Parts: sequence; structure tokens; C-alpha cells
Amino acid sequence: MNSLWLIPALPFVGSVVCGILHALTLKARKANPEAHGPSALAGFVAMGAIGAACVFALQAFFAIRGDTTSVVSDPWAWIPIDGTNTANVAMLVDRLSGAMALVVTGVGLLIHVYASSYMKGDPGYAKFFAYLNLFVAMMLILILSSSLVGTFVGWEGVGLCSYLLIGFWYDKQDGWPAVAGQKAFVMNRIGDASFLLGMFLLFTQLGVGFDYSAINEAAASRAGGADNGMLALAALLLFGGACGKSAQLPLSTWLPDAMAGPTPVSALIHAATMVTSGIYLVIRLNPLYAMAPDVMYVIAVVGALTAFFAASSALVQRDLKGVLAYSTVSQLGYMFLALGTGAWVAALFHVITHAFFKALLFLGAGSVIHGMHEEQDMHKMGGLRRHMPRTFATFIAGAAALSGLPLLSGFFSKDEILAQVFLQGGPMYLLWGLGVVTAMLTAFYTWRMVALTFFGPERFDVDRVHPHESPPLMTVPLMILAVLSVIGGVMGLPHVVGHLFHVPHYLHDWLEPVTRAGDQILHRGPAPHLADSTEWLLLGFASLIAFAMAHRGFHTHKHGLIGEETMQAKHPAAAGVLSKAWGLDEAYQKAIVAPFKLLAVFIAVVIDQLGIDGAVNAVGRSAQAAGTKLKRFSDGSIAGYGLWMGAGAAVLALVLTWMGA
Amino acid sequence: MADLLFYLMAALATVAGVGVVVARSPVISVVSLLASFGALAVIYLLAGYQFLAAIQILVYGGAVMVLFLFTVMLLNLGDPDVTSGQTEPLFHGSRRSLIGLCTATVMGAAGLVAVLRVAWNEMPSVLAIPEGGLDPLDQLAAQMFTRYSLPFEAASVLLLATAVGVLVIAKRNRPGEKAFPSRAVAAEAAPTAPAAPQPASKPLPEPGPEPEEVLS
Amino acid sequence: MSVPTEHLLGLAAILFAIGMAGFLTRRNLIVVLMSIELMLNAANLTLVAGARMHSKVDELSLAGPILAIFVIAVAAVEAAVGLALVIALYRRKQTVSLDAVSELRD
Amino acid sequence: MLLTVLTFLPLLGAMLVAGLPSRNEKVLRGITVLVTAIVAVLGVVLYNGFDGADPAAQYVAQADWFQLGKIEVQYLLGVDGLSILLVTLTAALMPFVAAASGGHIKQRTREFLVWLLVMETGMMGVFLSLDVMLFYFFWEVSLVPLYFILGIWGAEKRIYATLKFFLYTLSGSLLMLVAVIAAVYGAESTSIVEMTAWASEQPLSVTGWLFAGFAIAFAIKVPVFPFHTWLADAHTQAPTAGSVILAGVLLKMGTYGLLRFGIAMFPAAAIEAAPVFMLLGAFGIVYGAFLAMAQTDVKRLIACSSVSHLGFVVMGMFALTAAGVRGSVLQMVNHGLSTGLLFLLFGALYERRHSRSIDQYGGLAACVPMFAFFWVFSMLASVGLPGLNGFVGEWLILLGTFQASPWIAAIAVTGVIFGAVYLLMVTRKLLFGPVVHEENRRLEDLKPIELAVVIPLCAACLWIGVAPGGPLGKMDGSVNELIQTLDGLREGDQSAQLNVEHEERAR
Repeated sequence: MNSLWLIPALPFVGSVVCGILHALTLKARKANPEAHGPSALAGFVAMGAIGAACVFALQAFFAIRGDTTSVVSDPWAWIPIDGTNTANVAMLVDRLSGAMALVVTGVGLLIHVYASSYMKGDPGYAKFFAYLNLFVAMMLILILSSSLVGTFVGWEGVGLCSYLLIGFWYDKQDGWPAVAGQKAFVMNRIGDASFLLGMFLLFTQLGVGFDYSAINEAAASRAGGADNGMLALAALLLFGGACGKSAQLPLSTWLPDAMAGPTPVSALIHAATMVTSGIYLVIRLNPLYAMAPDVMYVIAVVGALTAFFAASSALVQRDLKGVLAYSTVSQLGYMFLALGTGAWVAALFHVITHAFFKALLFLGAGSVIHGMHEEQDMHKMGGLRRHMPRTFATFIAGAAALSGLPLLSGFFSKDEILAQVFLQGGPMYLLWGLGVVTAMLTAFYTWRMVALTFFGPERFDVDRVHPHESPPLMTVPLMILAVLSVIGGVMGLPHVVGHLFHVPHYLHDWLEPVTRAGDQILHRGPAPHLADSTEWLLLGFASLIAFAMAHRGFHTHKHGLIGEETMQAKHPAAAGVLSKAWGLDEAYQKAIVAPFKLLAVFIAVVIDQLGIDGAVNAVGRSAQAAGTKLKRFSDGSIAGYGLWMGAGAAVLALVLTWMGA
Repeated sequence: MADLLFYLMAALATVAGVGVVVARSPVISVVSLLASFGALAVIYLLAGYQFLAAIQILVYGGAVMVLFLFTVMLLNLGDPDVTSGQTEPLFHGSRRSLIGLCTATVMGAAGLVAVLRVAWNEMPSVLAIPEGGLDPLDQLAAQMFTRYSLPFEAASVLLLATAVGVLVIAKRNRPGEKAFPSRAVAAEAAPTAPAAPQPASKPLPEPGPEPEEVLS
Repeated sequence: MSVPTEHLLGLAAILFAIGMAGFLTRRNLIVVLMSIELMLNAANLTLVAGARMHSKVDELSLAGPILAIFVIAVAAVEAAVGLALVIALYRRKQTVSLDAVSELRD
Repeated sequence: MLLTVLTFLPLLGAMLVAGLPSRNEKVLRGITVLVTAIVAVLGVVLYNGFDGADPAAQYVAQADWFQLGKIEVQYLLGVDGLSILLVTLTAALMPFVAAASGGHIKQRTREFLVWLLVMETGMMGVFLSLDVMLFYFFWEVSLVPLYFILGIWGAEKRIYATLKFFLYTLSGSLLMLVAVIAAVYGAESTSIVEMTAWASEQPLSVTGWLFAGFAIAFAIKVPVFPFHTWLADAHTQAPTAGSVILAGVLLKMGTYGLLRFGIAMFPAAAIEAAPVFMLLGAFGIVYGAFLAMAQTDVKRLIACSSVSHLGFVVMGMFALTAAGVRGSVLQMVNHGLSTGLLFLLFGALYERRHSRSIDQYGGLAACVPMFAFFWVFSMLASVGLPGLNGFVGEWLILLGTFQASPWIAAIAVTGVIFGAVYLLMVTRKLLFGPVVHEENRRLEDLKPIELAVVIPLCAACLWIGVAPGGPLGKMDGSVNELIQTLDGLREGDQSAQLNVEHEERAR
């Protein structure tokens, strides 16, 4: 199955071609600043590359149904480590990576189509698609690699593309996007450093190389052993990497800033694909994590806290994309909460549904921003449903899914997570409570966003801004994603619902070969589920709070800004804290960035220049000073020279006489 | 008798040496030096080194001393007071002179101690002087032109170089003429040379005898 | 002559010390040169004393006198060059004092 | 014979350039490029013909040189797994340096080219010598050309920088000379192989001192913290070609020396000293990164990044594991390529704007897109992005260090973060944001000649990053042999210790 290599290779080639097209465009533009050159081709090249990759991914997907659960390509012996070990990279499509690859290429294709229209007219059109294709290639390498090393390649590769794409409009807004890109890269690098250490620890502890299958097998074989602290540490370090990539606390602050990039980028990278790679990694190594219950607990707590922290921050954002960014962080928190309780399937389920509805929301937001002439502030929108009906309709579908309104995809996936947490009992009830509160906040801020954007009075300058519906190339992907967001839930119906219609939990069955080992360690068998009555109760409860909070959020804001202003007037302190996202970013600036800068200057000036270099120069100067002193002996007077020569000779004579020579 | 003569000559050489060092007028120094050289020549003769004694008289007493005397006279240094109109101190500053004196004393003492510490008794101190002296000319010449031919040639080259070098150094600078081949020195000398009045109106003789003839 | 070798050497040491004292204390360049000649003569005397000591009747030691002859030649050279320098110095500075010569500095 | 040609062809070229009557700079430079290009081709031939599995020296050229008492000093050249990559790097880098020098060397071109060629001979000799006297000879020879290149064609504070560089490295060299003399008289041979054999029989009290003598000399050259301050000045003041050679090859002489004379010749002492050097390396990584963060002078910043990167090399080497040593040798090449590229690119910018200050730039990506592309590419290679060369070396080094000491690896891994911080920062300030200075708008993008220099080097970065198996395979034999020696010593230690414990228990 060496055609598997084609899946990442095609977008990569597409990227190179787009890059060349960009170079040609620049050349053409040098002669004539208005020329477009061949850049228009880039969109087609990029879409073609992704489309072809999607086809190959589908082919691989169909190859792993039934008894064959995975196909692997020939390995590429990448880095020979020493005489015996080599870091190999191979392409592996199994039930997990196959599903992820479909999401990446499928959603990726839709976003490419959307972007081909959205980015029209941008001077960096071809460059944009070069980056975007490169991103997809790297993401596919991340997902499809059969080893940690290969994943790390993709891991850093997507970080790079994220950096490039966030900073795509580097000269706008006084260079802010470039700063945001840098921040994203550095934050990711903190995670990557942790990832590296985890990888090395696994290598030295298990001694089976870097292949997932070997690592999982070796880890599973150590299950129940006493001394697994080091493996747990490795798991924790790898989770540190996941935190960076998936914007979990404490490395969460880069994602909201990442919205400085073009909207399709936010949809593709910062909602649907890259940020979920942390979840992917944990599912991929589920036996390892299953062996480390303490680490799982940490993951659950981090996930729940992040979910709550981000959802609360989303409540008061004015920037349309800002709300979506915090929402994304929050939803990722849900996924980690699921992972922390061993609900691998629920996590992946939420990854997929989230990819659909969050991509939809982002693209919808992009459509709105596009229609509003690059306006992102919701306070300057309102009443747009009349101007952009298709965008409005699809946005509603996405919002409904996000807020967990019953029967939509988000409802089922989120509910499965909460149910799994509830099932754990004990201290996990606390986390469940936090999850429920987060769900309420989610419903509230989602419908606040919808109300502020599409309802109420038009708060923009009608004479200057003429909102318009986006062209079909943008709305068609929205519709497809809307449909997926609505019906996406069928792949994982709760078993009580499934029983009614005699439908199994497709995703659960599909993923079973991947999660079997982890479940075996955790539960000594397949994962249990709640009693039917409890589950019905929870479903009902979830529906109720979703509806209630959605209603609250919508009605408070549908008449414009009055509702919001009164609320903020009532709780000014809370509003202030939340709008700054609990002040985390500022705290980092004050507690880490500023002291580090100071330390750097201190080291460079005081320690290095004055201290070390000062010592070096002092040696030089002391030699000079000694020379100045000794210079007096050679004052140029011959008599003096003679004197010293004579004295020297006399001393020598004395010594020789003394020695009896 | 010969021994007595030796001690006499030794005393003369020493006294004359001291005279060289302490004399106020360079002329007296020169004459003292001549006396010292002569005394040494006698000692050589007594010791049996006839040729050496002859050379000593010829080269030192003849050539070198005349050179010194000529220089002193040429520069009109016979009486130091006349030169500059005031008495210049003979010696360096007292500290430096003291150090110099101490150094010389230490040196001499060291030499004497060395002489005293070696057991000379076993060495023959009395030697019958043969017919041609202890440095018969035939043997000396044979050695000089065979075994020591290389130093001999080197010495002749040195003498030739000296002759040329002394010419260059002591030649009087005429205005507009470069004193030295070296650029840096000429640059420095050029402004001073014409400005400096030439007290010695008489042209100087070419210094240095033809020393080659001394050896042949 | 039956003077022991050590007396010859002692005389040489004394003469050398006197020459050195002159060399180190006098300011007049000509006298300094003369002092050097004195020291050279002292050295010649040691050579002679050594040669005499090592000579046997049938086997004369000639290295001493030969070296002494070379020394005399070199001393003549030295005197010639030294005096030429004195003359050159006098032309430029109107003095033969050692203190006037400090060009070696820098 | 090949090695002799490789070493002395540049010297012949230097004589040719020096003696040629033509005053046309283009002709002179053309000849220089031609000569270095021939050397480069020969270097590639050598690389291809080299058998990586064989630990012994290959292509040996031998002749008697002179006699030193009983000791026969030989003209002995050879290449093995530790040196092959550096030889190839030196050969490959020089034509580009020579070609790129046209932009910034406007005066006394002939002299410059002569020194450049002499330098190549010196560097080749250092990497190829298998006789310690010959090594020392070439070591000092390579010092002189840089002295002139720095002192004549450097920037405003060049005299200070030159003097500092020269005295600093020379004092190290003299220390080495003492060690060389001691070792030669002990071993009664100047052949490195025979000296190694002699050293293996000496007690630690002897080899320890010799190791220290060599190690400090090389540590100054590398430079290892705290001997690094000459580097920043030298790099900052040097003309572009000087910086490139300094970063690309000259510093590698230090790391190569540490490996060849420190570790391979005195393995027992190296085992003892390893923790210190690993810590110094790790500390240098972090320290260099912090230094770089505070710089406002771009060349100085890159220089400080060199301190950080060479910390990796030293640390990996003294991990004394296969992965560490291999990564370290590869990283020498990587650093040469990526830092060399950064210097070349910034040199191109400096020619146009004559400022090293970071705030004189900004928003260049819009004005000079090709420059921006290659700068970002080189920067990423330097940061250690997977798929480019820097990653492979860093990863192997970190892995090797982790095997030896997880804590030190944990310190060093922060270098991965800080490296991203300062390199991204300088990139952002150079390339991104709005254009602040109007004169930057009219900047000319990379010229064809500059592209011809930059593209092959970038291709090399990519090649090593994607297929490091080739270059790493070349050092299999030598590194395995070295590691076996080290393992043998360590096992010997352990068994000796066990014996002692055994005896104590028996009592």
C-alpha cells in the first residue's frame, strides 16, 4: 500500500507548485504591479491536490473495513540512531487515522473551495494556497505516521504552517498578525519540548523504538506492573505536547490570538484539524495512558478547567472570531475531559462533529466578515439575516450544533462525554458539574453571538457598508458542512437512542480495534455504559439546559446591545476579568515574558559584557599595564641598558660562582 | 726577575686601567689606556706569547689608540669644559653610578672567588718557554689557515663590512643628500642636519685604518 | 716566568671589573668605548692564561692565542664603528654624552 | 594523493592569484571560484568514494617529513568517519564564499582571495592530518588568514575584534602545544593512531592533564561557555565571507579537535570530564539563547545563536553515546550550513543598507520576497524544524544526551524553545510588520549570483533533513569503534568496582 505515501505527498506537491506560481506572480508583478500572473491557477492546483489526497484517503478508508483494520506503507528509514535503532517513518492507515484523514482531507477540501473565493484578489493568493496545502500535507503526516517521530515531524510542520498562516497578513494591523504567529509557534514549541522529552523517555524506558504499535504493545505488557512511574511521566510529558498543540491550560493563550490569520485558516487549522492533534495523540497511545491513571486524572482536570475557563471568556467577547476561538478552546477541553475518563470514542466523536460545526461557524463568520468589509466587531453588526440569508441559515445550524440542541451532532457527542464523566462517579462528579456549567455557558454565548450578528438593529453605517451574500463558492461549502453538522450525530447515537432505532454506535464499533488495548487495561473488558434510565435522565437534562440557556442568550441580545450593557453594568468586575480571559495572557506577560526579557538583557549586559568579557578584557589590560610598568626599564638610554645588562651579567656570574661551575 | 716584572706590569696595568676610568680629560684616558695595553703586551711576552705581544702593540697601541686619539682631537674634546662652556659631570647620577660600581665589584669579586676556588695546584704553573715562544708563527699560521679558515674568512668579511659601514656612518651630510639609506632615519635627520651648525670646520679624515693589514 | 695561572686570572678579573666600572659609570661615550677595550683585554688575558696552562712542551695549545687574535681584530672593528658613531652623534647633537642618546625608546 | 591535492590545490591557487598580472577583479575571483569549485568536486568525489563502514583512515597519504630526535614526524593525511563530513563541508562551502565575496570586498580583492585560499588549505589540513605535528602546523596556519580577513576587511571595531580573536585562540593553541609536546615525548611518536595507543596505557593522572590541555584549547576555539566572548566580536566585525567561514568551518575545528583529541585520544579522561562538558554545553545552549534574545545587532545575534548551537554539539559529543556523537558530528555540518546561510543572507542585506541594527529593517518580506523566503528557510533550518537539517542533529543529540543524563537533556531541551524565540523574533523584526524605513522599499531583491550561492546551500539543508541516512552512514564505522572503546572502559570500571565490592564483602 505504498499509495499511502501519496496522501500527504499530493498536497505537498500542490504546495510546491503553488509556491512556484507565487514566485512567477511576483515576477510578473515586478513588470506590472496590477498583473495577477498565474496566481489564479493556484486555487485549482491546491483544490486538485487536496481532492486527489481525499480520494486516496477514501481508498485507504475502504481498505480497512471488515477484518483488515490497518494498512501500512513501506517504511522510510529516516534517522539511523546508532548501530541498531533507526527512527522509521511509515504511513499507517487504521481505524483511527483513517477517520481523521477523511476529516482532514474532506473538511480541508471544503475549506479550500471556500478559500479560493474568500481570498480572491489578495496579493498573496498563490502563497496562501501554498501554505494551506503544506499544512494539509503536514497534518496528514502527523495523523498517518506509524511512529512518534513521524508524528513529531507533522507536529512541528503544522506548527510552522500555523505560524506562517497566522502571520499571513504580516503588514496589517501594525504587524500584529506576525506577533500572534510568533506567539503561537513559541507556545507550541514549549509543548514540543515536552513532547521530545516524553518521546525520549519512552525510548529509553521501553527500548522498542518509536513505532506506535510497538510502544502500545510494550506498554500494555507492563500493565499492572509496579514500577511504571517513568512511563506515567512519559505520558504526562507527551500530554504536555498535546497541551501546546491543543491550546489547553496553561498553554492556551495563543489560540485566541491566532485569529489574526485569514478566516479559512482559523476554520481549518484552529478549529477542525491541527488543534485536535493532541486528542489524536492521546487516543493513539491509549494503552500507555490507560496505565497511568494519575495522568488521566490530570488530563481530565485540565480539560474540564480549560473548558470552563474558555467558555466563560467567550461570554463577553466582542470579536466574532474571538468568541469562536474561545469556544474552540472550550470544546477541546471537553475532548480532553473525555480522554481523561478513558472515553476515547467520545473524544474522537466530538473531534469529528466539532470539526464539522466549528468549521462551519468559522466559515460562516468569514462570510459575514467578508460581507461586512472586514468588520469583526459584533457590536457593529446586527440584522444581517436579511442581507445574507444562506450564511444565516447555515450559521444557525452550526450554532445549534455547538450549543448542544437536541438531535444535532454536537448534542450527541457532548452528551456522550458528559455521560462518560458521570459514569466515573466519585470526584469526577465535580468535573461533570463543571462540564454541565460549561455546556450552559456554551449555549448562552453561542446564541448571544447569533443574536448580535444576525438579529436586532443594524449597527453599522448603512451608507458606507453594504452587506452582501457571499458567492456560491463560499456558500456551498457552508451548506455541506451544515448538513454534516446536523446529521453527524448518527455515527454515534447513545445506546438508549440507538436501541430505539436498532442502530449501533457506529463510531464505537469502528474504533474498537484501536481502543481495545486501552479499554482492556482500564476496564478489563469493553467500556461500560450507564444504566438506561440514568442515561435518559441525563439526555433530558442536557436538552433542557441547552434550550434554556440558548433562549436566555438569544433573548438578552436580540434587541441589540441594551441587554449586554445592562448585564455588564450589573457585574462590571466579572465582565472586565472575563473580557481579558481571566487575565492569563497579562499574567504571562508580567510573570514570564517581561522577566525573561529583563533576564536576557541582564545576562547580555551585566554578566556577559561586564562580567565575562570584562574579565577577558581585564586580562588584556593587565598585560598592557604590566608592559607600561616594564617599559621604564627600556627608557632608550643606552647607559640604562648597559647597567641592566651588566647587573644581569654580575648576577649570573655570582650564581655560577656560587654553584661552583 | 721575570716574576717581579710581571707583578710590576700587573700593577701598572691596574693603575692605568683606573686612570682610564677616572680621568677627567679623554686625552688622559687615552694615554692611560695605552699604558695599560703596553703593560699587558709585556705580560704576554713574559708568558711566552711573542706574536700576540707584537699584535697587541701594533693593533692596540698603534691603530686603535690612534683612532681614539684622533677622535678626541677631532671633536676637540681634550678639555671638556671647552666643548659646552660648562662642566659636565663625568659620571652618571650617583644612584646609577653606585649600582654600576657595585655591579663591577660583584663581577670582579666573583671572578676572583672563582679563581680562588679552583684547585690550580695540580696544574703546571711553570713552563719553560721554547725557542719560538708559546705561539710559534708557523704553527699559528698553519692552524689559522686550515682549522680556523672559516672564522678567518668571516673576520675578513667583517672587516670589509666595517670599512664600508664606518664610511657610511661617519660621512658628513651635505645638504640635500641623504645621510642613510634608510628612509625613516633620513626623514628624521633631514630637518635637523642643515639646521645644525657645523662646529668642526675641518673635514674629517676617513676613519678607520685598513685593519686587514694588521693580520697579514 | 713562574707566575701561577691564578695570578694571571686574578689580574684579568681586576682589569675586567675596572673596565666594567668605567663602562657603567662614565658618561663620555669615548671613555665608555675605552672601558670596553679594557674589558676585552682582560678577556684576552684569560685566554692567554688558559692557553699557557694547557700547553705542553711538545704539544702547544694554540686555540687561546688564535682566539685572542680574533678578539683583537673584532675589538679594532668595534672601536672603528663605535668611534664613527660617536662622530655621527657629535655632528647631530654636539655632544658625546651617553644621555643624549635615547632614540631607542619607542 | 587525492587528499594531498585537496589540501594543497587551494595553496597553488593562492600563488596563482597572487602572481597573476591581471588586475581585473572578476578574473581573479573567477580563478578563485574555479579553484575552490575543483576542490569541491574533489570533495564530493572523496565523499562518494568513502566507505562509511570502515573505521580506519582512508585515502591515506604518507611521507617522511623530518626527524625530531628519535621521533619520526610524518606527513600523514587521511580521512575517517569523524572527519569526512567536515572535509566535504569545507570543500563545498568555499566556492560559495568566494563567489559571494564579490558583493562586499571592494578593496584589495587580490589579497582577500589569496587569504581565502590559504585558509582553505589550513582548514583542510586540520581535518585531514593524522600526525599531530602536522595538525598543529595547519591549526596555526588557519589562524593567520582570518586574522588578516578580519583585520583588513572588517567593520568599524575590527582591530579590537581581531586582536581579541587572535590572542584568545592563540593562548588556547599554546596550551595545546604544551599538551602536544608532552604527549609526543611520552608516546615517542607523532602519529595520532600511535599516540592513542600510548594514551590508552597511561594512568588517568597523565591522560587527565593532557586531556585538559587539549580540551581547553579546543573549548576556546568552539567556543564553549565561558570562553565565548571573542566570537561575538569576531562575527560582528568580520566581513560576510569571514563570518561564514568562521561559523561554517573554523569553529568546527574546535569541536572536531574535542572529538578527535579529547574523546578519541583520551577516552578514559573524557568519561571523567563528560558531565562537566555536558553541563557546560547545556548551559551554553541556554546562555547563548538568552544572549541572542537581548541583541539588537543582527550579526551579533546570529553569533550568539552560534554559541547556543555549538552548546548542542559539545553536549552531544560528551554524552558519549552513539546517538549523541553522531548527532554532534552531523550538527557541526548543519550549523555550518544554516548559520552560514544566515550570515550570507544578512550579508547581502548589509551590502545594500550598511546597517546591522535590527531597527533599521522591518517589513522586508513585502520588499524583497525572495530574500524573505530564503531567510525564513534558513531560520527554520537553524531552529531545527523537522525535514530540515537542524532537526536531525538536534534530535540525535538530545536523544543521546537523554540516554546519558535525562536532567541535562531537560535543560538543553529548553534551548529548542528559546531558539525559536530569538530566531522568530529577529525574523519578525526584519521581515514582518509594516515598512518603517522608506529606503527599505527600494531594496533590491537577491541577485542571480546570490541566488546561485543560496539555493545549493538550502538544497543541502533539505537533503540532510530528509535523508540523513547518507551522511550519518559515513560515520558508522568510526563512531561505532569509538563507542565500543568507551563502553569497554565503562564496563571495565564497573567490573573493577564490582570486584572491589566483592572483595570487601568477602572480607
